[in-house]
Amino acid sequence: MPKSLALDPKKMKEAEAALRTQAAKLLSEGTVTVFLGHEEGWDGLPVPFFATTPEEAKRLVWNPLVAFNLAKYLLDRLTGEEKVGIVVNGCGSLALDRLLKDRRFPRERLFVVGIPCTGLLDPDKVLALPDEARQAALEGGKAEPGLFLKRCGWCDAPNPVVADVVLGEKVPEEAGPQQYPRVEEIEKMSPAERAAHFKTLYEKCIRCFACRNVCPACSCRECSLDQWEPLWLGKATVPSEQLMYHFIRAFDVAGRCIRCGECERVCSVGVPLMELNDKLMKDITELFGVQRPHVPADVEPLGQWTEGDADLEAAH
Amino acid sequence: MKRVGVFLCWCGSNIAGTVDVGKVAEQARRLPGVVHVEENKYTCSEPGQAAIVKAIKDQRLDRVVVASCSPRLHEATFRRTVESAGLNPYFFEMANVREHCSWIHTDKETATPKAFDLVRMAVAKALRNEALTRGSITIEKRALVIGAGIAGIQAALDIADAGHEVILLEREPTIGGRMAQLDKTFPTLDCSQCILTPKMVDAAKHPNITLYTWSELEKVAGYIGNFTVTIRRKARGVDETLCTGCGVCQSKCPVKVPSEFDEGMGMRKAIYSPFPQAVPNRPVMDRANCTFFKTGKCKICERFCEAKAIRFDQEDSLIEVKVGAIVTATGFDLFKVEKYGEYGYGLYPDVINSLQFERLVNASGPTDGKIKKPSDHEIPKSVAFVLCVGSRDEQKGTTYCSRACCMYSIKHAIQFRDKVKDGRAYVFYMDIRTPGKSYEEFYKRAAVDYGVEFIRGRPSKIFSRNGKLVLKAEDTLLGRPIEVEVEMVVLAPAMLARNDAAKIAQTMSISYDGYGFLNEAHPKLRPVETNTAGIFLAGVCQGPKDIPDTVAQASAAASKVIGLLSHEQMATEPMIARVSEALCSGCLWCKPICPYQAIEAKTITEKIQGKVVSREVAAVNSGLCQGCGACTVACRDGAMNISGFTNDQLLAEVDELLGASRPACAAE
Amino acid sequence: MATSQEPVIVGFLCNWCSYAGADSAGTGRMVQPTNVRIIRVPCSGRVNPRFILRAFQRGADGVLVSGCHPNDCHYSTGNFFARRRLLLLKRYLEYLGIEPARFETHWVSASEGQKWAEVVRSMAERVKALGPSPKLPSLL
Amino acid sequence: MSGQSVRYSYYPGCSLHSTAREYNVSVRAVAQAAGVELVEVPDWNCCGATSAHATDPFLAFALPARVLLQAEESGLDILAPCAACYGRLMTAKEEAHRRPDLVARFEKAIGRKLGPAPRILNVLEFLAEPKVTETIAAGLKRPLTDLKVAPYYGCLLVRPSKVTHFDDAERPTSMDKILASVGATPVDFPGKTECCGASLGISRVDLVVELSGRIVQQAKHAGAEAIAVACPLCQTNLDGRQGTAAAKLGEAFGLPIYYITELVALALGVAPGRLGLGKHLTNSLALLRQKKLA
Repeated sequence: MPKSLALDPKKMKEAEAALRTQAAKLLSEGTVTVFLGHEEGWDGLPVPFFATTPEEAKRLVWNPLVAFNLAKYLLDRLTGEEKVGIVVNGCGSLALDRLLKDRRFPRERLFVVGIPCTGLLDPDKVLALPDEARQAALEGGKAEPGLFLKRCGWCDAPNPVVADVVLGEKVPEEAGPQQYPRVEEIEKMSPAERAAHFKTLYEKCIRCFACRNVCPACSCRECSLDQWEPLWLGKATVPSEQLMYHFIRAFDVAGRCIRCGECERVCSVGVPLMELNDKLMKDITELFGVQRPHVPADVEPLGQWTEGDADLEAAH
Repeated sequence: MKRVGVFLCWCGSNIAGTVDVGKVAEQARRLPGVVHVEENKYTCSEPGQAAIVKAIKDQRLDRVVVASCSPRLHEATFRRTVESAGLNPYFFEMANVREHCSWIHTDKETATPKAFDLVRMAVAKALRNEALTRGSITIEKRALVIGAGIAGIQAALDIADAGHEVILLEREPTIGGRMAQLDKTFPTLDCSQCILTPKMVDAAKHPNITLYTWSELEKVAGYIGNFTVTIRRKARGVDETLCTGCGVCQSKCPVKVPSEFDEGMGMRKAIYSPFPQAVPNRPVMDRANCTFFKTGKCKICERFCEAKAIRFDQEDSLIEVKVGAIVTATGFDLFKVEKYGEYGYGLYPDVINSLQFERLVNASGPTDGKIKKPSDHEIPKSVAFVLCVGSRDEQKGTTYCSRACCMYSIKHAIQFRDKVKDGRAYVFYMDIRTPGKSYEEFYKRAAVDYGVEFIRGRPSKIFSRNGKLVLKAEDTLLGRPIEVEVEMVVLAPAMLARNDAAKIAQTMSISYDGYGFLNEAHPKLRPVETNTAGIFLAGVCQGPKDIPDTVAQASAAASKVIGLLSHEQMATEPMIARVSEALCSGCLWCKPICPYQAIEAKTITEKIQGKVVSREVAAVNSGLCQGCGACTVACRDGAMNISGFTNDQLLAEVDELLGASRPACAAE
Repeated sequence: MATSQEPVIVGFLCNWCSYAGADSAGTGRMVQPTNVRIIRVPCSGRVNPRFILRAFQRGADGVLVSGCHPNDCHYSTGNFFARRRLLLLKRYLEYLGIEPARFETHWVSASEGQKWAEVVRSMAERVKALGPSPKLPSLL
Repeated sequence: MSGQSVRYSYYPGCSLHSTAREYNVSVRAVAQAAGVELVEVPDWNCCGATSAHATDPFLAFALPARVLLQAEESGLDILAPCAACYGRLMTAKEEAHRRPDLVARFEKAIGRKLGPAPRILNVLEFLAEPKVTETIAAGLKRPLTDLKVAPYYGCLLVRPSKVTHFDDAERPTSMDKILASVGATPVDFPGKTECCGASLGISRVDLVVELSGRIVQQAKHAGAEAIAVACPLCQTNLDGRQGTAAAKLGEAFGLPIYYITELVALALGVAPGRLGLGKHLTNSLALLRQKKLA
């Protein structure tokens, strides 16, 4: 960690072609009635796309900017009998697996097309580049490490963990312990400094709930934080409530977060939300010995115990 | 708008001495929702309860808060009071201002505001109390008794005599347990076999009792009134229906191994019945020692069996039974006295433990009741009995007193003196404990009539000198070191919980203490119940005790079972988990957390945009759920709640205490 | 705010062991500081970490969870689940800037009145020494 | 451990440099025979088994703690042949976990941080180390056949067991096994772990004589021809008090008291003359000659 990040636009083009063929085949043979992927949006960035005919399948794209997590769109298709096709790379498959482990979509209604991944670029950063540099990155594969998505830096699952068919060759995996440098920095602060740190960064929150919407671990029918009785969260837009929202949400996804970092990426005001999720993942590893806390498990870490768990009483 | 009545108890001066009740009353009047506040000297008294009933009627109260003692003491009382006034009993709430306030504080200045805090928290909770109804379940009129020692046999007979079916489970080849190993019982010196074996026969012949020996508990599912129990019937190697119990197979079997029943003081065969009076009188095959299983040759037993009952190919089988109640009577193990290296057990053959002595002194034992030294089969002229080997010893054993050892060791000393007229018996003790009817007299008789020599001191070492065993100790009454030379030493081991007690407890979801003894629901007031409804305890599995106490407890457990089985239906506590199906996403992470397997997936159908769709949600089995609430925390949807301890109620207490305002709609 | 000026510690106590233990301390007249307010819950496993976050948000100076000793849970495993959740929560709270002494978990059995009194005394002392909570409400 | 170049940190303590010099010689002789290098702890100090440990709790910790600190740098397991030294070092190691206050005070006084303590071995553990047992198993030059020896453990090797975690405090057998491995016949006797009285060596000589005398008496009655020990104080008492004890108990003994390492060294072929057996007060050579071992 971090693994060697390398873009290979040529390979991605091949994968794109294979994806279109695969999706068209699935649709024409009736294996699926809809195929969930990306198409090119008005500004050149990929946007989610539901292909329903072999014709439409030709619009599917696969390029270094397909950062968007498609799995959550499955929730829109929950009711019904139709079979859905979906394309995922490594982290996309973790998100999908999260939903499957949370029993939020039946596996038997899915056809999963997997594509091994060598890294994706952060669309915002790519868009901000001068034209020449952008072209060099997207077409020539020349991208600084800083241009990649943050999650690529700690990714240890580049190959899809859930897939019915895999297009392209497997990418070598470099598993190793997850690192949490940001968390370690914050841990070094005094309690007062930490309180101030979180206040300053988190009170900016405008509660747009983009983080919740994008999060594959947040899939409740109705978020309990939106409920009136009990009123877990006050409506006042004051720092205390903004902080509580994030503090509660992070603890709710503790043990189920897949470390995709989408919450942080989509935040409209730049709150570094992974500081909370990472802390909980780090502690789950330290306290309960879960080596890859971001990989969905059959029993979540907080849904089990061992006699050997640390003696909480002695922790004082 | 809800109408809350608050009743403040003085408890004489118990509360009023430390809390300014008048001031609390004055403040309570201003709490939202409170329409009536009343003080009473003793709210739990007849006039106190009458005042509540009157106020409910006069003031049209729909919520009642009593601030008095602990709800563990009087919650049930006041719920009945409230119910008698026509209100749902679960509209009642209690503030504990005695145990948690007036009794632990001394300063009125600080205790009074705290008492008010507790009252307003209770009011805030009461405003959110809901009407709850007790459920009812059908009772399977059959009981399971686990373990067929004297406790299990007694319980089984009592239940069976009351007309209910009983399944009596025993993992050994025979019923009888520890008591069958004993020779005589204190303080009457009744012959143990003479009083036990008739009961064993009764149990085997009773039309209401089904006996499963050589069988173990595999799984327990279900709940009070409706347990489903899986029993493993271990392969006996003998067809029980064909076998006549003639015993030829055992006499012909060429293999000899130390007998467990005789505690290694005698031998048995590889196909064997532990003792002649075994019930059922059917042998078992010990495959680990059987020549055929080891070498593929032998089968002598099969050749000689006229009934053709030998089955080398028999396999374990599982059977499932439905019962309404379970009595656990799994007994005890003995402390391994080898742990006291200084006593030389295992090194000196004539250092034995008390149960081995029982076998030696037993007329049907390996020496026909003659007390003989294992080393040379001579009759010892002097024996020392050492008490508390493993008991009351934090360093090496257990902290507790094993209760029966003083008495049985005195009995042993008497038996020895009786059989060896010119012998000397010494008892080394820390304290002699004789709390039982005629026990102290028995002890006196030992000293006065039988000349047993009691030495107050725990031996520090036992060693061999000139062919004798020397006990080195301090005589703490004389205050000087002594050495006593004897020919045999009997160590009285501590009684321990079964080494697999924890596993048994986990199989049944009952709790156990640090030693592995199974926990009763209340040490004084619910001594034979466990915290899992429908499961009862009898005998030493709950804690060390002697035979009279064991039998008493067994009959007590039986009476609880009989009481339970005498009903067709039973009421269930309503403070259990419930699911809001509208909110439940069906993730079922609550399921693995439930200790009672009370949560299952359930498919519901609902109409969405005119289309009927189905989806899975969590469903709580109200018969299984005990209301612990662990599932509520696993539920991120907020769909799971515990009636009586809802998220809303508990948050209301927090918020009320810490003074944050809540939106009107939540409190009405 | 709570009525008294003293620091307020919210106690979540399981009905079977610790609440009964606190009762035993009362029956034994074991004098304790007045800082703790007890909320009765069926089991320590019922304590949602959200309750604890909420208490700190609304100005608690300390939170104390107490349940049956491991292996002694009335519901057999509730306290084991609680132990995991609260171990994680304890570190999390500390990370968020809440001093570790403000959140404690103890195992107190029904017979351990003496232990309960000692838990209250020592925790009250520690929380008093810390002064008022830097708590979330100061951000209000 | 075995397979690597085997080195141990070596803490002789005061006795092995003075009254028990022959113990030092035999430990080193065994080590040499086994190809084990002993590296003496640099600038070591008293272990505190003097009155220090009974009179000043801080000093009781600080003295052995400094020895551990001095040994730390080498990163080697530490061998302490004197049972009293061993007991003090083990106690300090245990207290370092339990008493952060003592550690803090110690570190302040010394100006250095106390690291994790190394593994501490007594002589019986050392003799059971792979390299030594391999050497014994590879062939004894002079097996102690027919020599009946009573192993005497004394108190400090096995007690308090929660500190030493060594063998069974009431019925230890580790020395028995070592004796058997070098061909001798171990003689079980009741005095194995009795007190030799060393702590009263100055103040109550009468008691020491009785206590030590009884141990020798019990060994003799059990059929032993000699006693093996693993502690300089035990050796001094059992060896030196025999004469007075004989008078008091009305029985002559003449039981040689060997350090266990002396017997092992003999069996490994070290010449008796090299071992300084002549330093013992009770004749230690006559028995060996009689058995044709010297």
